[in-house]
Amino acid sequence: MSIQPTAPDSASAAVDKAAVPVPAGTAARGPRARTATAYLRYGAAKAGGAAVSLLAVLVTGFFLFRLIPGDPVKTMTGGRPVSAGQLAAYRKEFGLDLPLWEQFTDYCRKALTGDLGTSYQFRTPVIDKITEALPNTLLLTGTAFVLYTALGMFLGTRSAWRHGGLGDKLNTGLALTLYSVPSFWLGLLIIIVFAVGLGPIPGLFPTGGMESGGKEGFAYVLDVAHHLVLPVVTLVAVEYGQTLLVTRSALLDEMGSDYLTTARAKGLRDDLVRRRHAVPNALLPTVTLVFVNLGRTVAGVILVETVFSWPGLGGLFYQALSVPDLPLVQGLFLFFASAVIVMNTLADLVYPLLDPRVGR
Amino acid sequence: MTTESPEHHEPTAPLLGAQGLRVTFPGRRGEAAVRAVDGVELDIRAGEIVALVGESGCGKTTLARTLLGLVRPTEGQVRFSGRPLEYTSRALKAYRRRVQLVLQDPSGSLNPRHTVYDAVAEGLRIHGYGGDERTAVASALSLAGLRPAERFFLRYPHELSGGQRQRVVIASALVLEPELIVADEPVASLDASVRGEILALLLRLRTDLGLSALVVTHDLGLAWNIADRVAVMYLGRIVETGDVEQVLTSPRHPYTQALLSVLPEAPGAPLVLTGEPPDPSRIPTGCRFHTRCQILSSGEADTTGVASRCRTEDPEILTASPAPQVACHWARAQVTT
Amino acid sequence: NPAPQQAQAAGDRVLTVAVAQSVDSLSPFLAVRLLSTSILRLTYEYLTDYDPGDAHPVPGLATSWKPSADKLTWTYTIRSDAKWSDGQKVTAQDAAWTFNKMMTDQAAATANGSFVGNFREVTAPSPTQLVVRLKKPQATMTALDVPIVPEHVWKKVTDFSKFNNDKSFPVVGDGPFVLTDYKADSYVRLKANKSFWRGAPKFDELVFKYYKDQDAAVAALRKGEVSFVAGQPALTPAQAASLKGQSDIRVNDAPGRRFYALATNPGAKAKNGQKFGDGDPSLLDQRVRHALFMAVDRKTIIDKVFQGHAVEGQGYIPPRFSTYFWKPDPGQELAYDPAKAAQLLDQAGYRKNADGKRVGKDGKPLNYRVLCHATDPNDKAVGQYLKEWWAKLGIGMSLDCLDNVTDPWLAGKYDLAFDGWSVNPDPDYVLSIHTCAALPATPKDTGATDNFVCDKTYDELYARQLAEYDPGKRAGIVKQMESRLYDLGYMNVMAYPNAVEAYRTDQIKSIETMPRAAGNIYGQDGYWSWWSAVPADSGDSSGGGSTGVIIGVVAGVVVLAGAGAFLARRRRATADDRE
Amino acid sequence: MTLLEVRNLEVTYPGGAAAVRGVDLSLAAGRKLGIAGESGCGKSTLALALLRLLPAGARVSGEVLLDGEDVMTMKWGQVRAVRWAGASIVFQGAMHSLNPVHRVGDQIAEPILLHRRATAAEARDKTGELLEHVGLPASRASAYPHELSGGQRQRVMIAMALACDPRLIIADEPTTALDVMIQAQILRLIEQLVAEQDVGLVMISHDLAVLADTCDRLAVMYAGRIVEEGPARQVHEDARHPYAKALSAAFPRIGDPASRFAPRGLAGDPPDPSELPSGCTFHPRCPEALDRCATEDQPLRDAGPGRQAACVHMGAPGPGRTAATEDEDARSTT
Amino acid sequence: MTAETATGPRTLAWQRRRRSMARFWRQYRTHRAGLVGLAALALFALVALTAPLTVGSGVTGVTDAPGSPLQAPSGEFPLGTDRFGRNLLGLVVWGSRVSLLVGLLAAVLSVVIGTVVGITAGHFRGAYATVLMRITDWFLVMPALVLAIALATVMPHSLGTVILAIGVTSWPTTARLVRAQTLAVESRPYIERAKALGGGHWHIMSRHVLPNVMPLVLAQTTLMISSSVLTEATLAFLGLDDPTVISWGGLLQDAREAGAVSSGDWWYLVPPGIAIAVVALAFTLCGRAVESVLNPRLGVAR
Ligand SMILES: Nc1ncnc2c1ncn2[C@@H]1O[C@H](COP(=O)(O)OP(=O)(O)OP(=O)(O)O)[C@@H](O)[C@H]1O
Ligand SMILES: Nc1ncnc2c1ncn2[C@@H]1O[C@H](COP(=O)(O)OP(=O)(O)OP(=O)(O)O)[C@@H](O)[C@H]1O
Ligand SMILES: [Mg+2]
Ligand SMILES: [Mg+2]
Repeated sequence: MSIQPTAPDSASAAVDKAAVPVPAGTAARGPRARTATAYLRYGAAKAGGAAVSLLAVLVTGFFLFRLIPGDPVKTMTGGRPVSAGQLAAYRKEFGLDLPLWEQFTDYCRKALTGDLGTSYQFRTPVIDKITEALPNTLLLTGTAFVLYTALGMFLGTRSAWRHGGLGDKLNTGLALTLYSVPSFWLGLLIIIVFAVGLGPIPGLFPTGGMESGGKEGFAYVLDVAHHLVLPVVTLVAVEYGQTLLVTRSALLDEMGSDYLTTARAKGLRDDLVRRRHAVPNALLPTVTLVFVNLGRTVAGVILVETVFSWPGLGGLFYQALSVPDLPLVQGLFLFFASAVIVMNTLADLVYPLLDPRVGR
Repeated sequence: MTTESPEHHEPTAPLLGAQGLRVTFPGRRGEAAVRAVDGVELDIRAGEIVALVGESGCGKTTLARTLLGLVRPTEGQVRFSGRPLEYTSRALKAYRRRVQLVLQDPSGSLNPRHTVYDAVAEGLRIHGYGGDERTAVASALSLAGLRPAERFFLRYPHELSGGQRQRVVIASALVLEPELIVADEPVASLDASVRGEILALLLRLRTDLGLSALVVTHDLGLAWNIADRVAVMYLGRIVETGDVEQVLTSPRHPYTQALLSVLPEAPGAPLVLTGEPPDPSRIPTGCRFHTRCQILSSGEADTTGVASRCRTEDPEILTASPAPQVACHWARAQVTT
Repeated sequence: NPAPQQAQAAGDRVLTVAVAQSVDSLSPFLAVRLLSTSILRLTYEYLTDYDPGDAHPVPGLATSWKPSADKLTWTYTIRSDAKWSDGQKVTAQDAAWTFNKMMTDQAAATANGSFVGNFREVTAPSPTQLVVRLKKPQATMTALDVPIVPEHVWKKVTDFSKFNNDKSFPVVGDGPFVLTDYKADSYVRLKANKSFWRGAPKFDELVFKYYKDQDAAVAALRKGEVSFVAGQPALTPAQAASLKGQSDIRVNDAPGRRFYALATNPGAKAKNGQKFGDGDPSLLDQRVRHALFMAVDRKTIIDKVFQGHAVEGQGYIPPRFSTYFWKPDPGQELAYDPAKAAQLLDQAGYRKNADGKRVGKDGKPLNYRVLCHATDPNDKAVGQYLKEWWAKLGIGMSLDCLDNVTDPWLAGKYDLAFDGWSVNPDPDYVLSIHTCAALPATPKDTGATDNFVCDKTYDELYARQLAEYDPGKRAGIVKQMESRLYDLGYMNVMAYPNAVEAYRTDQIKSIETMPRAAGNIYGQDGYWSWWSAVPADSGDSSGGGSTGVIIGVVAGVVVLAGAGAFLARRRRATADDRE
Repeated sequence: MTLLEVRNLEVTYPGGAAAVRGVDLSLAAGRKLGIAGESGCGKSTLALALLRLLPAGARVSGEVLLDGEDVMTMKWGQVRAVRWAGASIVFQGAMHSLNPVHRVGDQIAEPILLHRRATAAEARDKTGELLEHVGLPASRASAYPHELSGGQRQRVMIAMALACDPRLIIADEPTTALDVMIQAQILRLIEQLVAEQDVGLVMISHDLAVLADTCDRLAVMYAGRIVEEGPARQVHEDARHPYAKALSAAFPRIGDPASRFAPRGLAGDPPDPSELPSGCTFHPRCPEALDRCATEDQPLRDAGPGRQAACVHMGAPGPGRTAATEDEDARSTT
Repeated sequence: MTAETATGPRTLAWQRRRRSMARFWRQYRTHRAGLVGLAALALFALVALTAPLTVGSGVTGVTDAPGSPLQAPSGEFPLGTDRFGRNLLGLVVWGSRVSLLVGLLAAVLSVVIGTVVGITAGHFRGAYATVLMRITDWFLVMPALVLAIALATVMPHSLGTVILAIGVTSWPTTARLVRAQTLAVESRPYIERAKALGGGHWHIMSRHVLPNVMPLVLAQTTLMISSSVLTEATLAFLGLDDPTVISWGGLLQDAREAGAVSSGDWWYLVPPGIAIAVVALAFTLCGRAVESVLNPRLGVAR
């Protein structure tokens, strides 16, 4: 939760690589072909790294949740009277009777084919529960993500360009303040004010959930949008600050650059210098953050989903933990971690397309 | 020929020597290995100042680091006081009491969080100096020209000017009373007006303490200013060596000639070598300089009849002897004819 | 003040109920959660129902029933005017198939297997006649809470352990409502079954809408987004108090069917005599158990924790079930008396040491672990009181609040635990969980036992009441059992929490409680409430009114347009001369 | 007429650093002016001030007449028109002066498109031409800066400076940080281009020797002031101001026995521009300082034909600098 | 002058430290936001430390709670009462102890792990560093909150668990930052000089790398406390804290469980939330100020 950009490899690599001038002779023969193969090699390396990480996640996903004390089958039957024979049958059904090693290989094999086991409490395949809740989470986080990224970048850019000014101070002040506010608390306050209604403010928005049900077509879309407003506002409020601060400091770092002086010396207008030269360069480190954020937001909406009764993965996770519904917890954990890994890898893959210095 | 330096012609045993030194760095990501130092023989005698000159990337720094034991040579050996250098940490530590390093960038060479006192005392602390640390530090500082020393004790590097910083670096090298200093571009980052003072300090140390020095530089003027002997390096190899006066006033190697000719006040038309300095991961066969050699391209080598040797035959490695030598088929042919 | 929302489709009267619990399954063979079973109650008719007045059995799918003289054969007459929602007739064969399936397929017995455990054979000699043969007499044959499913639909199901009945809608049923749509953790929708034999419900549609957060549900009620907030968990005193002041909202604060107790680990053991778990040995001393309970000020708990929304605990069965309600004699009662509690402990040999801590037989200070449900605020609150009260006695306690209490509980790894059960009109089940027969066969099995109580006297009484088909006499035996349980001191009932729920009177004109005089609405033993609910004239709750949407959208557009205009202006300003 | 005329230019940075303090300069079209001085003396600040490129907050006063028009009082729109089309800059350290994520061709074409309103195709052709002109194959237009070596990058910068056919090129340490050999290449290129295209050149460097070799006239700066000005050779070989003397002595002539084993420098350190010494700012380091130097500021005085030096030893303050400069312009280049 | 001439190395070191502290403070003082943050922190620290004197542990007692449940703010109870009738002002004051302590300990734990991993991974290259960085990367991609919740669920609910869960999941950012800084420091010439002087691994890590990463670590700790306080509140809010301990997050959970949100009992909900936000903000402000004083290159507060 630190304010620093938690840039993965690529950002630091950008700096390192820039400092090493590439021998001139090499670039001379067919730069295009060279960069293409170099990029492929780079991409393969990154994908390989991601695969290792995914494997590590798979392993942890398995062993971490074997640490949960108690007997999963007894937990699963929720204390209902069950004979030892029946318990054994369940163990067999869920493969819990096998030696740990075999359970593990079995689990890996299945996980790789998308089979994450069957939820104890819902008796449906975990993957079904996830695919059921995923669109909802994606809708919420996706909307919030787009908004807070756009807002954060926009305000961050403005703030940096006019740094030290009143607008900058207000901007960073507000961002820092909202950044320090617990999201669930803000959500609760927002519910009190805008959903329940406080004093003269009418409660215009629903207090929770994703839809009223029974609507179709455009009315349905409108209805969902209506439900979306408050949770999205909450998420945007607590999340945009980080993007703003990172964008701002990246741009500030960039603003001392000599090539900006060159650009101005060429007679470019101030806003052109900013749009064409400063911002695209400054946004490079932000890109990583953006992708990482997307991965994290998906995993981090537990609280907002809980507070706003949003039927998404976060709520599912919390519910699964409190049983605990081992396969579901495990499946969600795998899912969350993979989401972050995939997003990080995407960031790594996109980065060199934006910054020619990396990965070639 | 000037004879200001009293000691430098006396034949003493070499203090520090490189024998057939080669340093190869493994190439990055499947690229060819970098032969940064590619067969160097070089001796430094007690009380002698040797300048090592050459273009950027020719391996000067790598050679200097290898001499200090910071890099292990791939081949060949470093000899100090007649014995080969050992690479056990104990032996290295003992060696590093006697040979010191001064780097190009005085601001970078000083830890911004250490005071001048700490910086100078660091060596003493590492080597568990038994005597009075304070006195040792103070005398090293005054030797380096920072007087009164106490005034500088509590200063941080950022509170000093560039010249003062370099003096602190030199003081911290002197505090262990070494026999030899390896200075890598000691004044390159200093202002012209300050440069002279630091060079004068190096000269004075030699006269007062009998300190030997290997000065790495790309500035031929600097070599002229302070060195007894100069070694010109090109692509990991020493291509010409000899007394400063001789090498710099009547260079024999085409490369040395070109280097001297592009100096601003040099007489005659500058011989501007074309192209970038070649890459130590792809050293040309034959004479390593032949791809850029103006003698070869102007056809002069042909006239002398060495052109094909230039392209195919690597001139042998120059020996460590102080006598003037040149690694060039053409120059050698000139002498014999 | 919020005006009731307008219906989106005029004439459709929708009753929206805010709920929190996830549906575990919609299969009658798998579902055990309250919401799921309530939905099944609404969609599948059972053999018998309970009278909303005093919970005596009334006809459901069966119009009449009678036991044979040897008490081992029960014959039910199945009504001929019931139809499945796909038009087919409901017959005795459907019921027989349902029971037989549960008797033969392990997976189908998951949820309600206990009802058929004592069945020898179930047959349907004619479409209107169902015959059940028992192994032993069973007094609960008029309380078989088993949804009867249509054979013609369910016989196609291959794996009952995986079939959740939530894929194709509408679901064929014969209850007052037909399940038409379900989206996990979003809503469950039911349509009124116009051809229900008892008569069509007054509302056209019943929607259970999810509010995982109860505050959100209450707020939704206040705004008219929902008509009803389920009291599961009960509304908090604060919520009830704040809703009470509101017009158009009625708070139903009814005697509940739960008891809230403090269970003591009597030394967990299995039927084969093997002991397990690690309950504190001092608790095996009845005096200690009594002393602990006598240090509990039930009145304070009612006043402070429940803030009046509960009744002080006495016997095992809540007063709502008047037939079986029992309370201790004055001489028997373990009234709040810390001084006497201390005395009892002294007598039992647990004296205070120099630090004022009571010391166990092993010389170490007594320190009890109390298992609590992390999700239940009352556990945590009462726990704090217990801690302070027992500290005054010189006994230490630590509150182990877990999300999943099942594991230590089944393993007998606790000293005391917060415990509570919802009691059915027929008390058999809650009584059975304290018999020796309910203990697990071996430590490896899971028994039906609540907290490993096993008492000969109690067991004898239990067997007697089960075979007693005369209601009055049976009630007498049940009360004796309660008295025995009270004396044992392993189950100390602290309170009977009220069912606190609320609904909008401008949307629901009337709704039946159970018991009718003062009872709950959500989670009744039957479908009375939703079936009987009468819409108010003014309209319904359509959930999330379109006015709100429009205002919201308009506000959003205005804000966006404003921001856009502002930015455009700023942009023009920056494009101007400036460096 | 003079191409560039700087009158009494002063720049003070927000921290109070008086980086440029009353500089007068003039340069005729097609001539080359060198500005020498050690690090921090205000050379780059002066260069930036000429095109009003200083960061916001720096206080600037004085006049910068470019072809007779005062840049300082122009509207921003006009300033932008002058930039690059009227005068372009080759910056110190091409490494950082090129945008790392744009192709060099695009960066060269950018001012062409901006000032000429040429079509993209024309700009592309012109870019190719320019690259060939500075000795790079036109195909390198598609390279990114990091794919070029230091010397190549500096060539790109020069090509870029020529893009709009400016009348004046300001080269701020164009060869610092380059190797001797590359440095020679670049200097030769600059000389050649200036001669060909008849543009004015202001070249900034700390290497007096280089400037003496390249330029017609030379100005030596110390602490934001010009302390000596005159024909390049003379200033280098026979400096009048003690600072200029010390500076030129710092670059030994190889083969000159006087400098063998006798490095010469100047005691003391350059002053901090925010805390300048009183009087003549050079007096704390000056070997020839008089008592009055500590209190009296020394203006530029005549020091021979076409020469000026700001030293008390030069006699009376000189009358005007413009006439002398014009005189000297007649001198031919080497 | 006199002080400088007649002193031994120890005094010198002390003088130096005092000087650099003074210099630090002089620069810190110029950051207005940092000063505000510091003042807020000082206030909170004072409140937390003096809580046993001002409110006493008695405030947490339920059996002798002074008020009746959920009383609105009044003269007697400035912030009203909680669901047991306890004085909320007292509880908020008392809760600061746990919240600050947990935040502090968790942050210190996390930063210590991160620093050790970061410095060693940056100093020793090769397999050791590769493995260490793989682990770090792996922890970095783990959704920290998810992992913390999972850990806190698996382990018994207690303060130690919360501290551990936060500390163990939040160190990788620090490790990466510290490693990057270590690499930067190790590429500086003075490291080469120290090696040439004969300094070993320990000498370089302790005398050169550590002092140079310290500013970063200090700033990181401050920022980390801020996020730890938030995470602690989150875990407490999710009920993963020890329920008998009073903390701000726990109070919020109590408030929510009591239905304060829909009942409009704002006084139960607002003060703990504001306290959390203010403390988190104050630490962030201080952290940023420290960062920009000690490490101006980071450009955060320019
Ligand atoms: N650690 C290393 N790994 C790989 N290659 C290296 C390493 N150190 C130096 N090199 C390469 O070895 C060659 C010689 O480098 P070195 O630093 O010795 O040159 P130099 O003569 O000191 O140059 P300069 O004048 O620029 O300092 C260069 O091509 C450099 O890229
Ligand atoms: N943006 C700035 N803010 C404050 N002071 C500055 C700024 N830029 C430069 N200075 C100061 O102004 C003085 C002159 O700087 P300038 O860059 O003009 O020197 P220079 O002669 O070009 O030096 P160099 O040879 O190192 O390039 C220096 O002391 C510098 O510290
Ligand atoms: Mg070097
Ligand atoms: Mg400059």
